[in-house]
Formats: sequence, C-alpha cells, structure tokens
Amino acid sequence: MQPSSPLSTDHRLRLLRDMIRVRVLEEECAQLYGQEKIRGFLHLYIGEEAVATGVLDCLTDDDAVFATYREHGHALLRGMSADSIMAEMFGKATGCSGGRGGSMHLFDASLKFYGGNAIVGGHLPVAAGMALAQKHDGAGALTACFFGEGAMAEGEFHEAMNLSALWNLPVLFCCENNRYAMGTSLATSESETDLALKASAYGISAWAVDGMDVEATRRETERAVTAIRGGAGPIFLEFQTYRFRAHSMFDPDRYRDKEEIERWRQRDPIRLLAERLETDAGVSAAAIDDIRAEAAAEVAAAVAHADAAPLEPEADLNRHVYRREPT
Amino acid sequence: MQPSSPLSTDHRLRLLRDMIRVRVLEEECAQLYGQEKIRGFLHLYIGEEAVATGVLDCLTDDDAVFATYREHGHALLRGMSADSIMAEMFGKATGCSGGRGGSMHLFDASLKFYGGNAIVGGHLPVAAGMALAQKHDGAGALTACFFGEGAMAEGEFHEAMNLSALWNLPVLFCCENNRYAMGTSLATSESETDLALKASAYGISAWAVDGMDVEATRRETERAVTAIRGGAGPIFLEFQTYRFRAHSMFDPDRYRDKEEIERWRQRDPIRLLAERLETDAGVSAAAIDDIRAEAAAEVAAAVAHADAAPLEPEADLNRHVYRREPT
Amino acid sequence: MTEPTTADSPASVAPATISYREALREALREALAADDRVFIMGEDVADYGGTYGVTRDLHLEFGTDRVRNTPLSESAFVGMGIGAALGGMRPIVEIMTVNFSLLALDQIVNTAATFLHMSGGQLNVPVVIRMATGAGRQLAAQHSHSLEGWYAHVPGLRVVAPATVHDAHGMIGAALADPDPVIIFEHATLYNTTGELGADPLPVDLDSARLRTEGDDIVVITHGGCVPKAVEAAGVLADLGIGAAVLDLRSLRPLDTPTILDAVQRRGRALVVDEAWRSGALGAEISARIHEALFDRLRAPVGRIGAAEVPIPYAQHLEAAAIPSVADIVAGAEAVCARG
Amino acid sequence: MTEPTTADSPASVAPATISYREALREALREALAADDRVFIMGEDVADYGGTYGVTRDLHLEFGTDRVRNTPLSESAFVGMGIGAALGGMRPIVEIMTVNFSLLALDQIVNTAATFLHMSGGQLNVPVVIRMATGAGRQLAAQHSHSLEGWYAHVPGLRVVAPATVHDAHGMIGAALADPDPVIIFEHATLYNTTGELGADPLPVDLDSARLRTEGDDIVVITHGGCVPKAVEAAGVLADLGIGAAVLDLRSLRPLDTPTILDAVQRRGRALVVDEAWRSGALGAEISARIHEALFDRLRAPVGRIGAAEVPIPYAQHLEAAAIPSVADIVAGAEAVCARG
Ligand SMILES: Cc1ncc(C[n+]2csc(CCOP(=O)(O)OP(=O)(O)O)c2C)c(N)n1
Ligand SMILES: Cc1ncc(C[n+]2csc(CCOP(=O)(O)OP(=O)(O)O)c2C)c(N)n1
Ligand SMILES: [Mg+2]
Ligand SMILES: [Mg+2]
Repeated sequence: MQPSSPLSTDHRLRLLRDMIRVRVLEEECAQLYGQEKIRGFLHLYIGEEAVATGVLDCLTDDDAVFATYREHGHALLRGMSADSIMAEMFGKATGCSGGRGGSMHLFDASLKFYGGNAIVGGHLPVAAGMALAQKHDGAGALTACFFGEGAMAEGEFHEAMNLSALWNLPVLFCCENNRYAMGTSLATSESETDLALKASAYGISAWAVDGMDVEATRRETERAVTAIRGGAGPIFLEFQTYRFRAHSMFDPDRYRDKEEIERWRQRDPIRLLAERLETDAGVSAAAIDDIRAEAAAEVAAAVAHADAAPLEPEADLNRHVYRREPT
Repeated sequence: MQPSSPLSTDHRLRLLRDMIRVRVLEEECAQLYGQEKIRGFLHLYIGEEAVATGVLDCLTDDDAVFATYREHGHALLRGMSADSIMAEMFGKATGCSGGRGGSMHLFDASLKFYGGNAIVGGHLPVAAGMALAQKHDGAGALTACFFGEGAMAEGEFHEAMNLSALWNLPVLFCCENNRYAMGTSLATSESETDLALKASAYGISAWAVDGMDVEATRRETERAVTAIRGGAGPIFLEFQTYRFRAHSMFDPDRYRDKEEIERWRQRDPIRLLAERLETDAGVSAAAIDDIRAEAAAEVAAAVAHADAAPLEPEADLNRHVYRREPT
Repeated sequence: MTEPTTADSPASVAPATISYREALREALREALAADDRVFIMGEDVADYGGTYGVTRDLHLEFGTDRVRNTPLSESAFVGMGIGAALGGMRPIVEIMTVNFSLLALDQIVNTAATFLHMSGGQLNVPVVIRMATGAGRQLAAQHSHSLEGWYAHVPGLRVVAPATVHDAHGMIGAALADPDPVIIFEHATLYNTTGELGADPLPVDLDSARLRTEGDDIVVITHGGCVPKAVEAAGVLADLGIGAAVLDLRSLRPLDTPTILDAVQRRGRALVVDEAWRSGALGAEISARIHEALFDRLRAPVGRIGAAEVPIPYAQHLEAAAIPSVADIVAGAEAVCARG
Repeated sequence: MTEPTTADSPASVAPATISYREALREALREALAADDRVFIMGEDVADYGGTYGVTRDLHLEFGTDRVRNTPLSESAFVGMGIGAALGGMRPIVEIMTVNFSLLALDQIVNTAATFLHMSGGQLNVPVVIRMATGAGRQLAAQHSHSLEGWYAHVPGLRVVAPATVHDAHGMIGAALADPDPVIIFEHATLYNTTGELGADPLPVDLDSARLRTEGDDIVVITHGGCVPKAVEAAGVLADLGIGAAVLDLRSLRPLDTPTILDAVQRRGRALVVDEAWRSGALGAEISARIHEALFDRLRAPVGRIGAAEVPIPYAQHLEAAAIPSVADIVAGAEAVCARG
C-alpha cells in the first residue's frame, strides 16, 4: 500500500475517532431531545464534524477557542468530558456551568474554551480581543474562532475583521459555511457568495477548504496556523460543509430539497475517511466498529452520569452574577 | 478658446456659484460660532464643496438625499433657504426644525432632504430603506447617501452595502473621503485603504473620483446615476477630498501637519474651477467677484433673518414627539 | 379590513378558537391584502416561517418581495424599515428575539424615535417592529430577556404588549394605522395560547389598559406573558377569599395612567408584576406613579414582583425560579393585603 | 498606586485644584504606569486626545499600543475589550457618548454581563467602560441622552457615576481592581468642574452612596451631572429655611439601598432627581424602593424630577427646559415639604 496521506495511520485514526465521538454524542442528543431530557434550542453539527476535528487538531493548549451554539463537538474535542457536556445539557449541577448555560453555552476556562455563543456574530469581536491579549503576551498563542456563513452579514463580522487585520492579530477565522443560516441560503444572504474573496477585501489571506474532508481541513488549518504564528496576522478559512440535520430541533426544514441533502450525505466526512483508511491503510471495518463502540460507551456513560447528577440547588440561583459579590 | 469641458459655460458657472455659496455660508458660520450665536458641534465642509455640488447637480426633485452632520452645503444646494438653515443653527423658530435639530440635523421633507444624521454610519441603512421604497414605487427615483470614509469601519456600513447589493437597490453611496475621521487617519482606520476596492467586495460597481474637481464629481456622478436608473443597483463612489478646517470647532487639529493642509489647499475646488473658467471660457475675475458678492449678500440676509427670528416658545417643547399626540 | 368570510377561512367560523400565533398571522395577512404599501421583513420570515412560526406561508400568498427574508443584519433591516417608512411604505419588521434587538437599538432609539422631533414635525416614521420577548422556554441568557421596559422609556416610540389573541390580532392593524414607530412585544410563551377571535373582531386601540378579571381587594397590574399567570393567580386568590382584579397594561408607552390610578384607587391596594429584572423595570415606574398620585389613598405600599437579578439560566428549575410564578403572584398579593 | 510625588507633577501640590477631566487623566496615567496589563482603547483617544480631552497626551507617555486609537467600530472595540479582559488584560474602553454605546450594547448586555453566570462562575470579565452621558452642551438628540438607568438594570454589570473630582480619580482605580465589568458614566458638563484632590487621595469604593450636603428636612437623591445642581439647590433651599441634604448615589448598580433608606428615614421626605426621561428612569426605582420600605415613615410621597419626555433639543432654551434645573429641584423639594 502506498502512503497517500502525509499523516500517519495512527493520526488519521485519531481524526476518525474524533469525528465519530462527536457524531455519536450528537445522535444521542437528538434522542434525548425527543425524551425531553435536553430542552431549549439544540443545534446539531452532524455532517460538519470534519471542520472542528481538523482545526482543533492543529491547536495547542495555549490557544483559545470560540464557537457558536452549534458547539458540542468543539467542546468535546477541545477536551471537555462528555459527562460535563451532557450534564450541562440536562441542566444539572455537574454540567460545566451547573446547568446555567445549556446546549448553547458550553464553557471551560481551563481549556480556554470560551463558549458556546448564541448571538450570531457577537463572539467575533471577543475572539479578536482575546487575540489582542495573546499578541500583547507575546507567547505565540492564537485564537480560533468558529462561526457560520450567516454571521458574515452581521456588522460585528465586518468590524472584527477590519480590526483584526488592522492590528495584525493572531486569529484564525473559521467560517463553517454550511450553506444555510436557519432557512436562509447563502445566495439570499450575501451579495458576494465567494466568501474567501469577501474576506480578502480586508487585506488578509483567505481561502476555501473542502470541509467534508478532515485531512484537508487539518492540512489547510496547519498551513494557516503556521502562518499566523509566524506573524502573518489573521487568516480566514471558508470550510465548505453541510449540516445533515435541521437547523435546530424546532426547524421543520422546509427550505431545501431532499436530493440536496442526499448529495451531501454522499460526502459524509466520517464515511469518506473510513473508506480511505480501509482502502489505502488497510484499516479493517472491525477496527472502525470498535471505535464506534468505544464512543457509544463513552456517551452512554455520560448519559448515565447526567441522569444521576443532582440539580443545582435553587438557593444558588443568584450565584455567579458577580465575582465580587455585592455587599 | 477651445471648449475643454463638455459642460456649457453657464452650467460651469452655476457649479462655481454653488460651491461659493456653500463656502461663504460656512465661513460666516465659523465667525458666528466665535460669537456664540451658533452652538453645539459645528462641522465645516470647507474644502469639500466639489463633492456635494457635483453630486446634487445630477439629481432630480424626486430623488432622496441623506447626509451627515457636515451637511450645511448639501442642505443649501438641495434647495433649502439660507434663512432656514441659519435660523436652525441659531436655534430659532423659523429654522427648518424650529431649532430642535441645530447644525447637525437639517431636514426638509418637501425637498426629500433627510438630514443631518449624527450617528456615524447610522443613516446608511435608512437610505437603503428609502431606496427600497423607491424601487417598490417604480418611478425611477434614487437615493444619494453621503458619508465619510470613517463610517466604513462601522458594521452598519457593511450591512447596508450587502443588503443594497443583494436587493439591487437604487442607492448612490457617496463616500466623502477626506482622509480623517476626527483625528484618525484612513490608514489607522481601514485595513484596506483602497475604498473602492473594498466596496466592490459587495459585488457592486465602485470607483474613485477626484473630489476636488467639481467637473469630475459631476461627470462621474452622472455616469453612476445613469447606471443606477438603468437598473444597475447600488454604486459606490469614493470622492477623494480634504477638509481644510478642523473636524469641528472643538478640534485642536493636532493630528496632521500644516504642509499636508497646504498641499490640499493648492487644489481648492473653487479656485480650481475659477481658474479654468478664466482660462478656457474667458470668464472675468470680476464676474466671479460678483458671484461672491451675491453669495455674501444671501448669507448676510440669512444672518439678519436668524438674528431677528423669534425663539420657539418653551411651551412647545413637547410638540413633535408623536405625530398622533398621546391621548 | 376583514376579508370576506368564506367557509374555509379559519377566522370565519365564529367563535373559532385560534392561537395567538395564528391571530398574528391572520392580521398580517389582512394587512398585506389590504394595503400594497405593507410588507414584512426579517430573518427567515419566508420559507422558514419565522422563528416562532408567525409568518408561515405568507410568502406563498404574497411573494417574497412582500414577505422578505433578510440576512442576519438586525441593524440594517431595522434601519431599512425606518427608511422605507419615510419613503411611504408600511414596513412590519420582525426581530426574532428581544436580545437581538440590541443590535438594532441605535436605529430605533437614535433615529426612529428622534426624527419627528429633530425635524420639527416634518418626518414621522410609521414603522412597525415586532419581536418575541421573555423567558420560559429554556433558551438561556442570550435569548430570554425582557427589555420592553427599556423601549417604554423612550419618547417617540409607542410600545405595546398584546397578551390575548384579540389584541395580538388587533394591534397589528392599529400599529400599521399609526403614524409613529410602534414596537410590538410578543411574549414567547404566548404563541401557543388560544382564544376566540370571532368573524368580525372589534378594532383595538394602542393606548388603553384593560381589566382582565374583576376583584375588589387588590389590582394586579401586569402585561404580556405575565397576564395569564396573573389571571391564574386571581383564581387561586379568589379561593383564598381575596378578590384580585388583573389589569393588563396593553400599552407600555404611553402608560394608561388614568385607568391604572382608577383601578388602584377603587381598591386601595396594588401589586405590580413584571418579568423583567426587578431593579429598574417598568414595574418600578408604575409603582412610583401610584405612590405619587395615591399616597393617601393606599392601604398598603404597592407590591412589586420582578425577575431575579440574574441572566436567565437554562435549567428548567432555575429558569422557573428566576421569573415570576403564579405562586409568587399569589404570595405577593397576600402580602399586600396583609399590610392594610 | 500613587506615583511618587515630585514638584512638577500637578497632583503633587496639595491641595491643588484640578478639573474632573484632569482627575480622570491622572488616574488613567497612574493605572497605565502601575500595571502593564492596563491599556486604553477607543475612538481618537491618542492624537486627538479623546473627544472630551480626557486622554490627551497619554499616548506620548505610554505609546499607541497602550493608548490605542480605534476605528469607528463601537461594537467591535467594546467586544475586544471584553475579549482582552478574558485574556488577562485590564482594558479601559472609552465610548465617546452614551448614544453611541447603543451600537455596543449587544456586547455589554449579551456577553459582558452574562459570561460569568452562563459559565457557572468560570469566566469573569474585568473590563472597564467609560463614556460621556447627558445634555447641557447643545449637542441635540443624538448626543445628549442619559441612559445610565438602562445599564443599571442589568445584572452582571457594575455601574458608577462619579460626580466629583475625587470620585472621578478614585473610581478609575477601583474599577480596574474589580473583577467584574464596570461601566463609568461621566456627565459631559462635569469635565470642566474643579475640585481638590490632594497628594494622596483616599481610595474610593464603587458601592456606596455619599451625602454631599447636610440638611434635616429632606434628602435630594441624585447622581452625576445633577449633583452640582442639587447642591446649588440646597443652598437656595437653605435660604428658604429648608434643610436639604444631597445624597450622591455614586453607584447606580448596585444601589446603596441601606444608605438611601437611612437618609430618607431620618427626614421623612425625599426628592429623586434624574436627568433621564422621567418615565422609567432609575429615579423610578429609587422612588419605588423608598415607598416599599418606608411607607409608614414618609411624611409625603417621594418627589421625582426627570427630563421632559422629548428627544433633547438643540436650542439652548429648549434644552434647558428639557432637563432638571436648579429651580426645578428647589420647587420639587418645596412641594414635597409642603405636603407633609
Ligand atoms: C444576532 C442574532 N440574530 C439571529 C439569531 C437567530 N439565529 C440563530 S442561528 C441563526 C442562523 C445562523 O446561521 P450561520 O451563521 O450560518 O450558522 P449555522 O447555524 O448555519 O451554523 C439565526 C438566524 C441569533 N441567534 N443571533
Ligand atoms: C457612532 C458614532 N461614533 C462616534 C461618533 C463621533 N464622531 C463624530 S464624526 C466622527 C468622525 C467621522 O469621520 P468620517 O466618517 O470620515 O466623516 P468626516 O467627519 O470626516 O466627514 C466621529 C468619530 C459619532 N457621531 N457616531
Ligand atoms: Mg450556516
Ligand atoms: Mg472623514
């Protein structure tokens, strides 16, 4: 067999496992939503796993990560335990935020994982500010900021891009272009649909990446991260991807046709990599099944944990509004 | 003498007169500010007159106009009387808004002159909405929206550009690039300083114009207006100009050097056209002096009017908060 | 402008029970049919049907120019609503949730609310802005706040909060007929509530408060999503021997002060209930007005219930604890009555 | 962290009279000198010196990385302040005028105020945001509003309004030392006021109200730009035989309720003065709290003065008529005292 990937088989298997862990976690979330164990808005990443997986694989512990409300995968791969994530979605005391945040607001300060942000576009300036602190610090860390293509119409995108470029900040802008913002297609939301072109109008490097191919997302992120650490300033990557599920559990998904979804499902990032691993690295289907089983066990344990976990006492409602409690 | 301009001498003289009227009005305003007859913020357009003059010369009565707080010239040339403008700046009852608006908020509904807007960038979406109404109306009117280059960093610029382009609205975006936003130079406010390039990232036509040459501003506006009326959608023009005075009467003007100002003064738009008219159309210096005298008389009359005008009665303070007065 | 009643029109079967959501949709449909200048604009108002399903399928009937999807650009599409209104149209702008309206607040406060005054009465802005508000759906701190009191602070705006199917329907038309900017707050928990509208609903005004239940001992003054809770609490209070009238403010700006004061004066006791954070909510204004006007007539100080002073949490029990409950209202009314 | 006093430092000549503007600048200078993590960010804070001249020349001393001019991008640079604070820095963000802060309100309300709670106590946001507020300079409706009551409504924010040179100086340091977001409101008419600071100014806290004048008959409760007016009014009232204490709130969130209630209880009479539009201003909250707590101790209902409910007009006489004046305060206090 020829090594057709610059990555070792182990590394590729790790990427596969990452994607599968996210997929399995979220498929369970969908079930749990049906059982009303998870409530509120729940946004699944299913179909888009290659993006977070490839990007996060290139970061160090010192880097910072900002994501949207579609962030369970990012949280898990950044290192948060499935227990903590699941308990948070259950609204339990052992959740990362004691149930105050829920599905849209996962945080872990120790992992420099800054949410879980549900104002579309709102976290871009915050991420740029983090990058400003990193630049001041001078230790070479960077900030990866995920957002959907829909966010690019917001003024906060524009302002954050301009300022990041102007001040040459170490931010990687990771646009998860899944073609829709809720029911609004890219063509009805952006006058210029070539998003990398649009971003390059801020005078920064920007390019498009196949967001269904985790080896591509990893490779291109590596390239970008290396450039940023070398002082190139912000870089914008457009990851072309697709969500297989509805926007949220409330979405009747009436704005796109089934064939389109089917076409994209053919490029399921997990299948794509699994097939390649079978073909060019001789990984057996059984080995992949094992990964799945492991992931299922991890998630099952998380559900059991979350189910058993206590609720935050109502008496603690008023905690965490101020770090210095008012006198 | 060769006709070196496609415009008739009469037309060129009209443009010259327009610029001189604005200049003379504003020079008087500066004096009046010193005398504390005009208060608050006063932003002079001196040096930039060729922009409003050329643009407004291309519009019809059905078109709509939005400007910034630096809008005395636009108001005058759109057809508001110097009396009404001056009285407004004096805070008098015969001012266009009974003194409620002041220098930054001149309005005339009958002339479709929609201010006088002092939130930088805030009027761009409003102008786009006006254009949406015009498009719905189908009568071929357009909206001209003036703003400074500083406004381009605001999110509202971005959102308004995208929506105007997406919906193919008849808006002429007139960027008055005078190189500074208060004390902030273009290079420290925009990562991409080629503003027409930046605007073209929205997928619209955009080009730069010599903003000190009124024949150029008129010609390029004509070109743009014709295209917009033909259905081209929004167009962005960058008028490269300069303010000879400080940002406002409060500004100590410590952020640019005198030579730079001097260099731009060499291209004073009034002198430029006056010299041309003398050289290639044989207009005498005396004829130009007459124009100046006429303008001075107009302004003197306006000052006399404003001085004599009554104050809005204090009892009317609460008027005009609602068109339908609360019961 | 009621459409001719036909057997297959849902609103025609009187007294039909319809949801608050449908009542809004029906009013929007009538408005679009009656006046070519009316159009709807907002995120996902077309195919998606609106985040709360209010505008569903209207685009099929009126086209996507009149039921117009916008990109994620709250400031621009609100500003464009203002501009289109100045240009002679009658825009109805939908903002998904009050938290997102902060992105458009500049347009609403600095432009829509000021233009008429700054122009000396020349330029009125007949824009209608609808948005969902409030908690109760476990959407956490970036989707659950109650900021209608902020809007009610701003001269130049009219602010209403329909709490019934009838008002949901009627306020759309009334808002469109109004020459000034009107902000309509729809509490997110009301969309699925139902009521009777009838074939020919009476027109409603935007200015008056209305009693929802009678009761001689105390008046509970509230609005929006707290109205059903207050009505339920009044039932409980009746069983406890306390007659509680519920006054639905309906209009948050201007406040219908005469009706408020009259209702309080008759009973000598009042409780104000507001889902916003207690400190600085609209409820404070109402309390202050009552004390100022009726100091000598009050049998007890006006009671006041608001949300806990925390960003609204996700977990069901914490969210429920953070906002006024039926039990809170009952206890609040009892406490006032116990005072005097 | 007071710098060593040297003969040429203006703050060193005690008791030197300096302006509110200079006091702020001096505190900023001290903060920049003391802590490398502190930086200033905002429109025209460098060469231009800040729209009200507060930061003038600090960039010459500390460089433009630490006194950092931003483009016109209120939402982004406030958001970046939040992000930099999360990243370990101590940003001081300047917004030119409260009206423009509406463009950044999403960042302040939806992010700065919620992060600590939504993250279960993990992420505090030590950002300081300064802005000018209020009318009195004929800047008309898009530059003159008083919205500090809005900010004071939001849990998660601390809101202060220094009214004296001493507080202007001390609150900068106290705000920087605070682990939570602090919003500092500087009334535009205060910048030129002067006072004594002394060589070693006492530290100030962010939480307490303070009496500015003594008086036994009534307490006038106010903040910011109305404090000097209230003090002047107290002088007039003294001549009329009415002893008016002036209580400067200093902290708008949290309110120092014990001090407020104590001051009212001693006198049995209170007048609240707030430059914001009367309806729904912070003054309403204060009035409501007092009535709730001291209903039986009040000799008269709490009086309340606010701005006329109009966008602030340009013309001098109209602007003056729109906002509370010394005469209004005198008349308001007399009216309360006449009641009981
Ligand atoms: C400011 C704001 N406006 C609207 C919404 C409602 N909303 C939530 S997600 C979403 C679509 C976002 O699309 P995109 O940025 O492409 O991300 P995706 O959901 O596709 O990952 C919208 C409109 C919001 N959360 N915030
Ligand atoms: C939203 C907002 N932020 C800040 C200001 C204060 N301000 C007034 S004018 C100005 C500079 C604007 O520069 P530019 O857009 O280039 O227009 P110019 O004044 O040069 O004509 C600033 C910062 C404002 N009025 N509005
Ligand atoms: Mg998307
Ligand atoms: Mg400029």
